[in-house]
Amino acid sequence: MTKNNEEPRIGVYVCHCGTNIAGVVDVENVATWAKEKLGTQGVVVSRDYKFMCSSLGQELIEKDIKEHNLNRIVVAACSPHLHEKTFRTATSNGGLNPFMCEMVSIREQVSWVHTDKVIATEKAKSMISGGVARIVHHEPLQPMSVPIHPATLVVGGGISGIQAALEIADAGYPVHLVEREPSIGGHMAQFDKTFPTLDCSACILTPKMVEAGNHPNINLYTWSEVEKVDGYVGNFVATIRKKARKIVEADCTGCGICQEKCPKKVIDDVFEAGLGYRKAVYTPFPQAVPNYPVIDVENCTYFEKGTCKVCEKFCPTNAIDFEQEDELISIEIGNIILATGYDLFDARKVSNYGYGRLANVFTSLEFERLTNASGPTGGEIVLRDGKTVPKSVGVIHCVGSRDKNYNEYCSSICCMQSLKFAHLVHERSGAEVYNFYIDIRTPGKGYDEFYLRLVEEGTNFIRGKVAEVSDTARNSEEEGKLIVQVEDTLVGKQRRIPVDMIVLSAALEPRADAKEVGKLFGISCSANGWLIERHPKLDPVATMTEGIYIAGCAQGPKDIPSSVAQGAAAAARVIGKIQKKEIELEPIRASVIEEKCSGCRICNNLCPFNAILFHEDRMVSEINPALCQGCGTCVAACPAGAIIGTGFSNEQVLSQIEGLLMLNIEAAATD
Amino acid sequence: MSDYIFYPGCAMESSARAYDISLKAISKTLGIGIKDVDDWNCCGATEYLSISATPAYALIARNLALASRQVNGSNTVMASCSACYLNLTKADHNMAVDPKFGIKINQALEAGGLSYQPGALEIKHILDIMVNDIGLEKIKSKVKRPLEGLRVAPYLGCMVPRPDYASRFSDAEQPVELDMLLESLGAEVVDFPLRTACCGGHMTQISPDTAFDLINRLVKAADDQQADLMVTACPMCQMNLDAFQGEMNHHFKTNFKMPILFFTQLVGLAFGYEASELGFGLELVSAKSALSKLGMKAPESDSAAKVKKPPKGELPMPAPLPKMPRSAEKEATQ
Amino acid sequence: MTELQTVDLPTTIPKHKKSLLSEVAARTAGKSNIEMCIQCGTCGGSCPSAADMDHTPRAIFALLKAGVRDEALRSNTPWMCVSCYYCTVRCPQDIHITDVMYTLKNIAVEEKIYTDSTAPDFSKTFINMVENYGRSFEVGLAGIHNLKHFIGRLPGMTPMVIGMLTKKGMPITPPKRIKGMAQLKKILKRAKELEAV
Amino acid sequence: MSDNNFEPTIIGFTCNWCSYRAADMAGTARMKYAPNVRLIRLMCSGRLDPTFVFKAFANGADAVLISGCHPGDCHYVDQNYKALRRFHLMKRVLSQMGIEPERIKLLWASAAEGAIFASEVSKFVDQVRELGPLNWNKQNGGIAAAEPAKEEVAA
Repeated sequence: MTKNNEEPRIGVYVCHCGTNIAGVVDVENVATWAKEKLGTQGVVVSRDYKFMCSSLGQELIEKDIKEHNLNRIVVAACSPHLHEKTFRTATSNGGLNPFMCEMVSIREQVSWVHTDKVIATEKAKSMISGGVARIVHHEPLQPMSVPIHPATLVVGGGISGIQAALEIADAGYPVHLVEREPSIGGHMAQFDKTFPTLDCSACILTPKMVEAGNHPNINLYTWSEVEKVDGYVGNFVATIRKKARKIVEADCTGCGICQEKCPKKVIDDVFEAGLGYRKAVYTPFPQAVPNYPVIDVENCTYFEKGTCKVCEKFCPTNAIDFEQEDELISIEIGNIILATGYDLFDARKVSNYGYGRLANVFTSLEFERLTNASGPTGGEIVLRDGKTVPKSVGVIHCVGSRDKNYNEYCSSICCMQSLKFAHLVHERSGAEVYNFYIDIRTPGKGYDEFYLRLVEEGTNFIRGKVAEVSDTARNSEEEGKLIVQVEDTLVGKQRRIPVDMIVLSAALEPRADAKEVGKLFGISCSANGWLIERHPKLDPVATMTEGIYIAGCAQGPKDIPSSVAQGAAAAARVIGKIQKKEIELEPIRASVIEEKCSGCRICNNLCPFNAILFHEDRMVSEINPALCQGCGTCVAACPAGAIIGTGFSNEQVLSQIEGLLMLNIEAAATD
Repeated sequence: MSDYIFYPGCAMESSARAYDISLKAISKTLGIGIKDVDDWNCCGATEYLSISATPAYALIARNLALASRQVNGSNTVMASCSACYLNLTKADHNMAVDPKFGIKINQALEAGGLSYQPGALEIKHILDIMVNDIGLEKIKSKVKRPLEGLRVAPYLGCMVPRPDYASRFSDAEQPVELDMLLESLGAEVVDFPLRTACCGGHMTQISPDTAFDLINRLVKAADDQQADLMVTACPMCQMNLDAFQGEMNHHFKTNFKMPILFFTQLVGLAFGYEASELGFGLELVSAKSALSKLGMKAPESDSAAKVKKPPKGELPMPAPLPKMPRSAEKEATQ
Repeated sequence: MTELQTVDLPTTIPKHKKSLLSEVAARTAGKSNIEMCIQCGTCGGSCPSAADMDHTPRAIFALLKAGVRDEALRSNTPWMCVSCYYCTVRCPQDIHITDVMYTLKNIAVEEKIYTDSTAPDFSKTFINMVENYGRSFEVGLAGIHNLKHFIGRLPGMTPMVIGMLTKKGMPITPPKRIKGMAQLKKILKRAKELEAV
Repeated sequence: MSDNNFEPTIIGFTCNWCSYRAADMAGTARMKYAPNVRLIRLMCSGRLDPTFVFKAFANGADAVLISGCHPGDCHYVDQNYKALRRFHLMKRVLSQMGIEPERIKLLWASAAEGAIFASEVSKFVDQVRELGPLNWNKQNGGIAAAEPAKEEVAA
C-alpha cells in the first residue's frame, strides 16, 4: 500500500533490444513470470517488446496507462543513463507524473556481461522484482525550475575556445574567455601550415583572434586562471586569478619598446617550443591578442637582483608597474565550456630516439616553429647549428602513442601532420624524406588525397616502427649522420638509414593538470586523463555535470576542423540553454520534516554545498532546495530519520533490496 | 650493517674472479655482510631456457627455495652476474604472474623436498644495491683516492636494466645508475650511448662473426670517446670484450687495446685498496697503462669543449631529463 | 621473402586455427601477449643479430598467426637471439618476445626440427654439465663445443686460451659437484615429466 | 543447496556518477563478470544508510558491495569519505554481530573503469564463495527478526 492509499497498478515492460537482450535473457519468460509472480505486488500488465524505445514501444506504454488505468511503469531495458528521459516522457504522455517510471538495466548489467542464459534470466527477474518493489513507493515529483544566467565562461583560448566564445557572443550573450598564457591563439598560433589544404595557419587564425579580442560581448582574461567554481547549472560563480602582468593595461599601447630594450634573453619553452628565445618582458608573438606584454618575474633581472628597470626607463607611457599584484575576480555565469587543449608528449622519455641527446632530433612542435616564417629561423629548415640545410630528413610517426610503454591511444593527427612535414621539406629544401609509419591513417575530407600527393612527390614511405636513432656509425656512409634503425616490414629486413635530421611526431597528451581541472569543475577524466563526455557518440560535448561542456583536444586528440566543430557545437548547446531562460532540475532533493527534527545539527556540517541552515529560534534545520544537490548524505546521517530524500527514500531503497532478494527468500522457504 | 644473501653464480669462481675478489674487498668498507646461498646451483644461463622451460625454471627455483630458507631479517638476494640476476628475477616474476606455472614449478621442487613462494625474496643486482640501497652519498664519503683523470666508458650490458620486472633502474636503455656511481668515485664518464647494447652473449660460441661485430661496435665506440677503459657489471660482458678482443682485432684487422674491468674494481681503487687486492692483472687486455693515468689531470676533451657557449645562430637544445637513479625518481613522484 | 612463396599457406581458416599461436602462448612462462602483435617491426628493427636471421621476429609472429608451423619452427631466428631484451622493452604491445623465442627453441628441440645444430648443441653441452655437476664449467664447455663445431677456429684462439688459463687462472678441471646433486636430479626429473604433460 | 556449488547472492550499491557508469561501461564493452551481484543505484555513496546493509543481510544476501567515486573525485565534493567512514564502522558492527567483515567490500571505480569494476566484482564473488553462505539469517530467526527494523525506519 502506498502512502496516499492508492492501490498500485503497475505495468512491466521487458525490452528485447533486438537480440541485445533477447539473445541472452529469455524475455518472454521474464514477462510472463512478472505478471504471475508479481501480481500480488500490483503488476497488472506485463509485456515484452522488440524495441521499447521505438515510438511504437512508447505508444504501448501510453495506451496501457489509459486502458488498464496504470499508475506506475517499470521498464526493463538498457541503462537509465540512456533512456530514462524517453520513458519518463512516455509515462507523462500517458497522463502520469513522469517520475512514476523506473528503469531496470537488464542490458548493461545482465545480457551484455553474462553468458549463461538461465542465470541471466534469473538475474533479470530479481532485478525486475526489485524495480517493482521500489516503484510502489514512488511519488509524483515536480521538477524544480531555476533561472539561467546569460553569461558563459569559456576556459582556454585556443581555436576551439575562440570558436565557442565567438558563436555565443555573436548570438548576443556575454562571454568570459579565460586563457592561461599572455595571448589567446593556442597551439594553432604556433603552426605555419595546416593540413591538407596547406592554408597559412596565422592567416586564418589571426582574424578570429582579433575578433575575439574586440568583440563587445567577450571579456578577455589572459594570463589568468580559474581558481574556484561554486554553484550549479544556470548559477555558477567562478573566481578568476588575473596574474599580475606588471603592466598597466590601460596605459600600454603595445609599442614593443620594452621588449626591444630588455637585456634578459630567455629560452621560450611555450610558444617557441624551446627552439627560440624571448625577453623577460614579452608578448609571445607579434599578432598576440591582447598585445600587452607581461613581465616574467621568474626571469626578470629586476625581480632576481633588485636592479635593472630598463623597461620602465624606456616605456613612453609609464605603463610598467613592478608593484602590481594578482587580482581575484568573481564572475556569475550560467554555463561553462572547457577547451583546455593538450600537452605535447615529452619525447625525451623515448631514450632510444635520442631526443635531448642528439642535436638534430626535433619534436613536431619544434619543427612547426622551424618552418614558421615568424619562427627562430624565419621559416628555413636547418639543423640545430642554425645554418646547415639537411639533405635527408626522417619523420617518425607514432612517438609516444600507440605504444603501451607510453600512451596506448592513437593521437589521430600525427599521420597527417607527418605528411605535411614531408611536403614542407620537399618544398623548402628539396631534401630526401623518409616517413616511418606503422599504419597510415587518413580518414578525413581530402586527407587520403594528400597522402597520395606525397607518394607522388617521391616521399620514401617505410613501414616499420623505428627501433632506434643513433649517432654510432658502423661505416663511412653513416659517419656524422643520424642513423635510423628500423625493420622495413614490407621487405622483412632490418635497415639502417642515415639522415641529417629527424622529426618526431610526438603524441598529444592530456594537459598535465587535467585531473585537477576536472576536480575543479566537478567532471571526470578517463584513465588516460582526457575529460569525459556524456556519451561518446551521441553527446560528445556535454559532460555528466549539467551546465559544463567540453570542446577540442581537452576531450581527446583531434585536428583543427574537429576542434572548431566541437567549439561551435558546445556553443550551440549553451545558446539553447540560455534562450530557454530557465532549466528544470531533477527534483532529487532532501528536505527536513520539522516535527521530527531534534535540532542535533549532525547534518549541518555534512553538506558541502552549505544548503542546510539552522534556525536557532525554532531549534530545527532546514534545507535550501536551490542549493541542495541531492547526494543524500544528510538523509543517511539523520539519527531521527527526519530528512527525506526524494527519489531515493528509505522506503524505496529498502523495498528494492527486499524485491531483489525475493527469489532467494522463496528458495530458502522451499529448502 | 645490512646483510645480504648472495648468489655468486658459476663465473665468480672462474672467469670473473676479479669481480668476486673486488666485491668482497669493498663490502668490508661498506659494512655489508654477504652470505652465500647454501649449496647453490648454476642458474642455467640462457642455455637451459632454450632447451626446456620447466626444468630450466625448476633449476633456477631451487636456488630461490634454498635462499628463502636463509631469510633472517633481510630477504634481499644479491646477484652479481647479469644472467643470474635476470634468471632469478624472471623465475620469481613468472611464478607470480602466472600462478598455474608457479604451481608447476613448485611441484617439481617438491620432488626435492623444497618449495618457493613467489615474492618471498627481493632479488637485486649489486649495482642496484650500491646506488639505491647504500646510496651515492655514503659511497662518496668512503672515497679516499678519487679516480681523477680516468676516462671511463660505462658499460652495463643488457640483462641488468632489461626487462627490469621490478622497475629498479631509471631507464631500460640509458640508465644513469652506473654513470652516477662512477662519477661519485671522481672518474670522468664518457658519452657512451651503447651502455646497454649487447656484447654478443653466447654468440662467441655459436656465430663468432656476429659476436665479433657486436664486440667491435662496443670497443670502437669507447675508443672513439678516448676512454681509458670500460667497466662492466657482468661476467659475460667482461669475458666477451676482454678475452675475445684479440680474436675480434684479428677478424677486423684492428688493434684495439681496451681494458675491460668490473665496476667493483674501480670502487675498490677509489676506496683506497691496492690493485693487487682487487684482482687486477686477471684481465687479458692489461689495465696497467690506463691506471697509470690515475691522479693526472685529464687533458680537455672534445666533449667537454662542446658544452661551452653555443656559437651565434645555433638553436637551443632541449634540456636533458634530470639525472636521478630510480629510487630518487620514485620519491620525487610521490 | 622468396621462402614465403614456396610455403603452403593455409588458405582457409582451419578448425584448430588457434592451435599454433595458442600452443606457443601456453608454453611460454608468464604472460606472452603474443596474440597482440600488430606487425610494427620494432623487434626486427631492434635486434642486434637480425642480419643473420632468416626471418625477423615480426615475420615469425606472422607465420605463427598464419599457422605455418614448419617454416616457423625450422627458422634460425630464435637460435640467433642473444637475449638482449631490446625487443621486449621496446615492443609497443608488451609482447615478451625473448621469452617467446625460448619457447620456439623448446619446441624445435623437442621435435628435432632445427636446421643448424650449432646453437642447440652448445645449449645441450652446457646443460649436460649442469645436470652432472650442478655448476657450469666454462673451459670445458668451450673446449668441447669448439672441437665439435669450429675446429678450424682453434689455432686463432690459442693465444686467448693460453691467456685464460694462465693469466686469468681459470680452472681446467670440472667444478666440485654440489652437495644436493641427488636432490637437483630429482627436481629436474620431475620437471621434465611435468614439461611433457 | 550443497556447499560445493554454492553461488552467493550479493547486493551492490553504486553511486550515480562513477561506479554505476563503470558498470554501464563494462556492459558497453561486453566485459564478462560473475552474475551474482545485483546493483542498486544511489545518487552518492554518501547516501548509503547502514540500515541498507543490515537489511540486505537480513533478507538473505551473502555479501554487500559498496562502490563510489575515487577519493577526491566525488561528484558531491567529498561525500564518499563519509561512505568510507561508515564502511569502517559497519565492518566493526558486523563482526560484533557474528558476520565476517570480509562480506562487505568497498570499491572505488571511476566512470572510466569498467574493466576494474568487472574484475573486482568477479574477485569479490570468488572471495565470498570461499566464505560460504551466510548462516546468520537462519540462526537469528531470519527475516522475521529483521522485519521490525524496517518498520522503525519506515515509521
